[in-house]
Amino acid sequence: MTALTLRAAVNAGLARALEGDDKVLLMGEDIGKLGGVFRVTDGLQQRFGAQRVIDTPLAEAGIVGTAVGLALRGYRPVVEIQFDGFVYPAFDQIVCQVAKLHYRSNGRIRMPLVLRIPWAGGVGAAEHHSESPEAYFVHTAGLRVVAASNPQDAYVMLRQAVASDDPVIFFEPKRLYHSKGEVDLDVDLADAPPMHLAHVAREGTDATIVTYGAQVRTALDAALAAEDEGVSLEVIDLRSLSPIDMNTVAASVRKTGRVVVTHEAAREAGVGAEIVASVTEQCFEYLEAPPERVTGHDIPYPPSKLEKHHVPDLDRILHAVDRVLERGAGSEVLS
Amino acid sequence: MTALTLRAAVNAGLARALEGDDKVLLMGEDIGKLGGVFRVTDGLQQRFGAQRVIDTPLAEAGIVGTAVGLALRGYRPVVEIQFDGFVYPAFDQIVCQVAKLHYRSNGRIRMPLVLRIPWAGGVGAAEHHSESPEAYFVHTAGLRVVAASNPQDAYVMLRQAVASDDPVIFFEPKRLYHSKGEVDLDVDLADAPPMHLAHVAREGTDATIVTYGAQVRTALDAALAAEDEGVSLEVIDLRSLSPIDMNTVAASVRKTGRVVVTHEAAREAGVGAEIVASVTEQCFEYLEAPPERVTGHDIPYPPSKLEKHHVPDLDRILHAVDRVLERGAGSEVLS
Amino acid sequence: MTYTQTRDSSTGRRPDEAGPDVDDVARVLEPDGTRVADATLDPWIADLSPHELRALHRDMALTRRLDAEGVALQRQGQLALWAPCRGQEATQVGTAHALAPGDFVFPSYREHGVLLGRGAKPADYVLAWRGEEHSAYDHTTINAAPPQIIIGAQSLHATGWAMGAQRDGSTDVAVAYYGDGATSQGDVNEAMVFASSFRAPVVFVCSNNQWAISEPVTVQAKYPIAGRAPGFGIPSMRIDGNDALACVAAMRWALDRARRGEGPSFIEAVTYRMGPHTTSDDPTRYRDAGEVEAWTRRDPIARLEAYLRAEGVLDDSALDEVARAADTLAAEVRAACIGATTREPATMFDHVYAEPHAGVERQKAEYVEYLAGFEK
Amino acid sequence: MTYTQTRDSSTGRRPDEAGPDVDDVARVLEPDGTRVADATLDPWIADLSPHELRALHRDMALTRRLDAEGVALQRQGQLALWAPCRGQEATQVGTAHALAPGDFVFPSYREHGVLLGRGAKPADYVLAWRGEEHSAYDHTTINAAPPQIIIGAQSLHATGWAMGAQRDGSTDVAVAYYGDGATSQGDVNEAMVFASSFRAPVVFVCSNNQWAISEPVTVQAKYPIAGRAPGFGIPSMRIDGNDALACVAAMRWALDRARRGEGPSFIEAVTYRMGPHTTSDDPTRYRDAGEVEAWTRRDPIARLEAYLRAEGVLDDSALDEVARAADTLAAEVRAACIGATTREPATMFDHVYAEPHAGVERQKAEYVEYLAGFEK
Ligand SMILES: Cc1ncc(C[n+]2csc(CCOP(=O)(O)OP(=O)(O)O)c2C)c(N)n1
Ligand SMILES: Cc1ncc(C[n+]2csc(CCOP(=O)(O)OP(=O)(O)O)c2C)c(N)n1
Ligand SMILES: [Mg+2]
Ligand SMILES: [Mg+2]
Repeated sequence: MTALTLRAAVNAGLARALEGDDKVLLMGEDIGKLGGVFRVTDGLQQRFGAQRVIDTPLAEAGIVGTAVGLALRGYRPVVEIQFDGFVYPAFDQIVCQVAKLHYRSNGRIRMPLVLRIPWAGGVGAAEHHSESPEAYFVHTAGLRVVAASNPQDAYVMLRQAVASDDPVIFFEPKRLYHSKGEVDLDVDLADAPPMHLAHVAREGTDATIVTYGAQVRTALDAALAAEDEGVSLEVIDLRSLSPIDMNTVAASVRKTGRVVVTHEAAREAGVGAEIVASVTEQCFEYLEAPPERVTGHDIPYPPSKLEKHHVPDLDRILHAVDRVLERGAGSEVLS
Repeated sequence: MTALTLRAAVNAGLARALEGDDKVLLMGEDIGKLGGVFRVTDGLQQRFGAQRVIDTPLAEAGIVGTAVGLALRGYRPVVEIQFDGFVYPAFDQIVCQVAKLHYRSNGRIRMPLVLRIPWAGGVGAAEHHSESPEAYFVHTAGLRVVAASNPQDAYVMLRQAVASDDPVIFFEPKRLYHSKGEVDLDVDLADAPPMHLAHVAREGTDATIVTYGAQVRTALDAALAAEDEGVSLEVIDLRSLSPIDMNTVAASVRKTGRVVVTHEAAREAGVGAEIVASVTEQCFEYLEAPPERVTGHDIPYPPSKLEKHHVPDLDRILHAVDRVLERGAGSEVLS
Repeated sequence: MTYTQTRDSSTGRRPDEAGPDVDDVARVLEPDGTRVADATLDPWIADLSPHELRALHRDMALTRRLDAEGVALQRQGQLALWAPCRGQEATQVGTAHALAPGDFVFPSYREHGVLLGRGAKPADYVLAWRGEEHSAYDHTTINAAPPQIIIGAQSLHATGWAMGAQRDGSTDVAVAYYGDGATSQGDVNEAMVFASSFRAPVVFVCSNNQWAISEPVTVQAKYPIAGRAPGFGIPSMRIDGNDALACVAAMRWALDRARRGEGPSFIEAVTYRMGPHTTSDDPTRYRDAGEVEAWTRRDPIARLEAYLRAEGVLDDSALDEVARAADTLAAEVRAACIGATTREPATMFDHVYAEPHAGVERQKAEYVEYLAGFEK
Repeated sequence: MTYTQTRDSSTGRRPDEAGPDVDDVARVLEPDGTRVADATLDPWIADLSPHELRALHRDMALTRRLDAEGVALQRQGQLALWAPCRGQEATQVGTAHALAPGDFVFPSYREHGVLLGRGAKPADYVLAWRGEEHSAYDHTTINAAPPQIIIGAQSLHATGWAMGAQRDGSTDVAVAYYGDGATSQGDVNEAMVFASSFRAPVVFVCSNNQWAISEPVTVQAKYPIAGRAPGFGIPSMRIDGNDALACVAAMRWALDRARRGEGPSFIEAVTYRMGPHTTSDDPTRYRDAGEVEAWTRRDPIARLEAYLRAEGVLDDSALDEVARAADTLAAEVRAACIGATTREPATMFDHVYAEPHAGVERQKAEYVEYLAGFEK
């Protein structure tokens, strides 16, 4: 095991993927000499050459569209979208081509393409640099969507994503890029938990918090705070948003009877809506209180000085926990 | 009152809008001489001239992006996207500009822009011509999203959308273009129900069906069939998908205690997920059975010969009604 | 340093609202079939044998017959839709004839003659238009991507494929086919940027058939479309797209550049869509009969036929044989169409993903069970 | 008809991997400030008065000082980020000086000198970079759209605005500012298509500062960017973007065309980003000190200063006055920045919609109530 930041873990995963298969290519803006604006691809062009680590022209549709063509020729392109908010120019290529070519061709064409997206807010960035677009992709059949919440997952899931014959949207939480964790670089992918399974990040009995990405950290912090108040929270890190591992979620909710879903993206028709709907459909008789969603508001991402009021924090999560626990005014976890 | 097809109703609404305000412009591919591939703009270029009914180059980002500029100059552009599946090239302009310029400018810039989208399937069309992309827009703060289900609404809501100072995504169900209904062309917009309110299309007591667009027709057919079996279904036509009029939905569910949501779009993180989640949150104690979603499958829209298995029909809705009514094998509405 | 507007190089005239002159093109066959010299094109077709010339003519005739059958099948309710290519046979077949087997084409929905040139089977032309499949054929057997409906998207796929071929050290070339309307799309321009930046072995073939549904080409471009590519560093030719020999020649020029590592080329083939946009379209709403009539006199098949007859390469009996072959193909296509059976509904859940996906599998199982309920 | 690759018109040389020659530009001031003749540019600046020349110089000096203050404020933690424009003052201020009040600019994030030219107030430069607002200023008071972050998107907005101005029968012109990197985006190319098709009164100003973050311009274009527009029917000029007089002249040429109904024009201003891409960037990772050093000798302000001194238009005392004015502006900007207060959190729910929206109102009420809970 090695202690690595999430950023270094992705870098290591990319290096391993490039080493392991000549067909793996990296593409993106500024990923070469600069190593990407987050330095995630640091050193890779130097090591693997400009034919495999490709600085592309500044055009996201172009990057994804040419990646589709490369995949058709047998390559496995790993694309970096520089920031979450710059994925939209490529939306047509993603939704109409990346997601549908396998289906369109009755399975004859494979799209082993990974789109890495530095993702979400909380880092004091300018407009368009803190977006949480995951629901768009979750709603799009044909795509797999995953979100890493720690260095080990980032390393393993990145390698699994590259190995997958399906297109994978791979979200990397920006505000965890610098956070460290132990990573087993020699992990056998076959032994690692498959990318589509959720992970019970913490066991608990009173209520379930379902989340993903950087919010896993916040939820774990909330669970720690709740513990002091004698409340036992189970925290589920979804890891995969398409498919969603409802078995793990439902098993937890059947146990706790109460659920809070939290994410940074807008609430309306977000991933949280799907979780609440599925939980209700599958665990109806077990629910002891209405589920709660703690999400970004239904507003454009605000100016960064206000973002702490937008990205759900520990307090807002605990507030919702209070509600699902139907605790009276005198006994808030929050207090 | 005049009997008009939905298509003719939109045409009449556009004509009225063009007459009433010099700043209203129509833009799109083939909307001029041809009158659009669905003939929705038939005769309008001839009547209002090529400066106001503009055949644009074949580029959706270009159409929406120039419409943004026209709005900045004080115009009120009404854009036709030729088919649902061709809105994606404009996605970046819609999500990053149309939806956010009012917010970005602290309310100083207004975006009174309407995007008309011939929408959804069931018409035997080729790939990309039967998409239901509404959830993407519902999840995007800053946009209003409405869907017409009948000629009267199409006429009134189109005019309301043009009059609105907010951007409106206006969905026109293709498979109802030829269906007729009575339209009051002289309606006073101030008296008409505002665009953001849902409509109880049929009252009932046993269960609530929540839907929108062409599925309203299917739901009403289902309600009629259920009536024969002694089951009384309430049908809610949402009309507006952003905002969603949850007051009307919740009032109905509190009355019936059971709810089926149906739409053509994919299920995962779709509008139905939002409705089920919101209903659960707001009507938890009233729910007598888990809500049901009857939606398009989580697959790309299939080849048209198979579409009848994808677009939810009367039978699939009644099947779900059976489930929410917890009716045993012997007593299906469906039988 | 000032750049001025593109001028029609042969006449010095500045194109105006009427649009670029359709006769300002490179050609070697006049509309009446007279062979004329063109220094740029001639070297590329000097070696065409009578056998090759007959094959070219034959494929064009087959394309026309196939296209007529498509229209007929649609009229008879056997197809949901058809996009006729009548008038564009020289562009489609001529360029396809220049290809090597390892080259890969990225066609739009209208390129029936390109598919024919690539060796498509009868069913390949019709199953998608019938609504049975999104894409009928196996892309690996005819080295053609599924026909693209999203206007212009395939230009980027071709460019990416070419970047792959380049990395493989092969001499395979990618070819993107699209229309005049498509040139307005961002994707098509981004493809030129990428192709130029990476010197990708890709050929862009723009079939300028004068119309994008009801919009004349002047809505997209008041100047020759071929004038755009050079600004991106991509040499281009504007050719008579109804002159099959010019099409072969231009394509060979472009393919040769690509194979020699010189990068992308652009071909604007000036042609005409004789029929409606699709069988759902009514072109009388937006264009004059006179215009169509004028283009009849530039017919690509009649032109090649006149030339080949004059050269003694084609005679009545050969033409009869071609007509029979065309009828046979049409009959096969018809049979493949009418004989098609619709897949089991449950198959619509297949191939959403290449690897197991719990969500789709559950929905499939539920739907199969649901359907079984009706059989009880 | 064959189109060949864009050649450097002055030298006949075919650009290669090294990229287009930065000296192959139209200019009237040599790097050392010597005035040279240019038949195309000269007529447009013949009437520039000493007063106007001093104003031009002054605004460039102010821009540089303002930019330095932005960097300093960021280093001191007062701004989250800053995108320096050092080296690009001539392009920004020169083009802005040519504008009429009714013209409307669509800037990118780096165009501080354009905003200055439009009459921005001190706070206008910094509140967005501080994270207080997405866009600080009122677009109607300085006739400038909010700075655009989505690369190239504003090119379409400018084109649409110009279509509106055209419909109003006014002579107002829209100006889109973007970088060399932006020219690869679909939007920027679609804007050329629309502008050409509708003959919209819009000017595209591409500040080719040689870099898009770490990517040299050759990743986007191996040939002069100004060579692209003509293919779309848009005349263009490639000018020395560090020559303020050339910038005024080219912009006047373009604006005049637009006002006379001749439609769009394109200006490639060849300049250099002397600083990092933003304060977060470390350019030593990707470019040589030698390159930066070489561009120092082409400095736009020193150049104009040398010329104006030689002409007797500017002397030491005038320069002192400019320096004082610059310091005053910097102090005002600093004060506006440091004095900024962050809005009430509840205001983040405002202006999502222009008309009442139940969903947002409910969320606002809930959040206000939630916050109030902490105050108990
Ligand atoms: C992105 C997108 N927008 C719109 C359409 C609808 N559409 C289909 S064909 C067509 C015209 C295409 O014209 P052109 O590129 O000239 O090709 P042609 O049909 O003439 O062969 C249009 C607008 C589409 N298929 N895709
Ligand atoms: C659509 C989009 N993609 C990527 C980015 C990230 N980005 C910000 S600035 C920049 C480089 C822009 O280069 P250029 O157009 O030359 O302008 P310059 O910064 O040099 O002024 C990039 C890639 C963005 N803002 N928007
Ligand atoms: Mg065409
Ligand atoms: Mg630049």
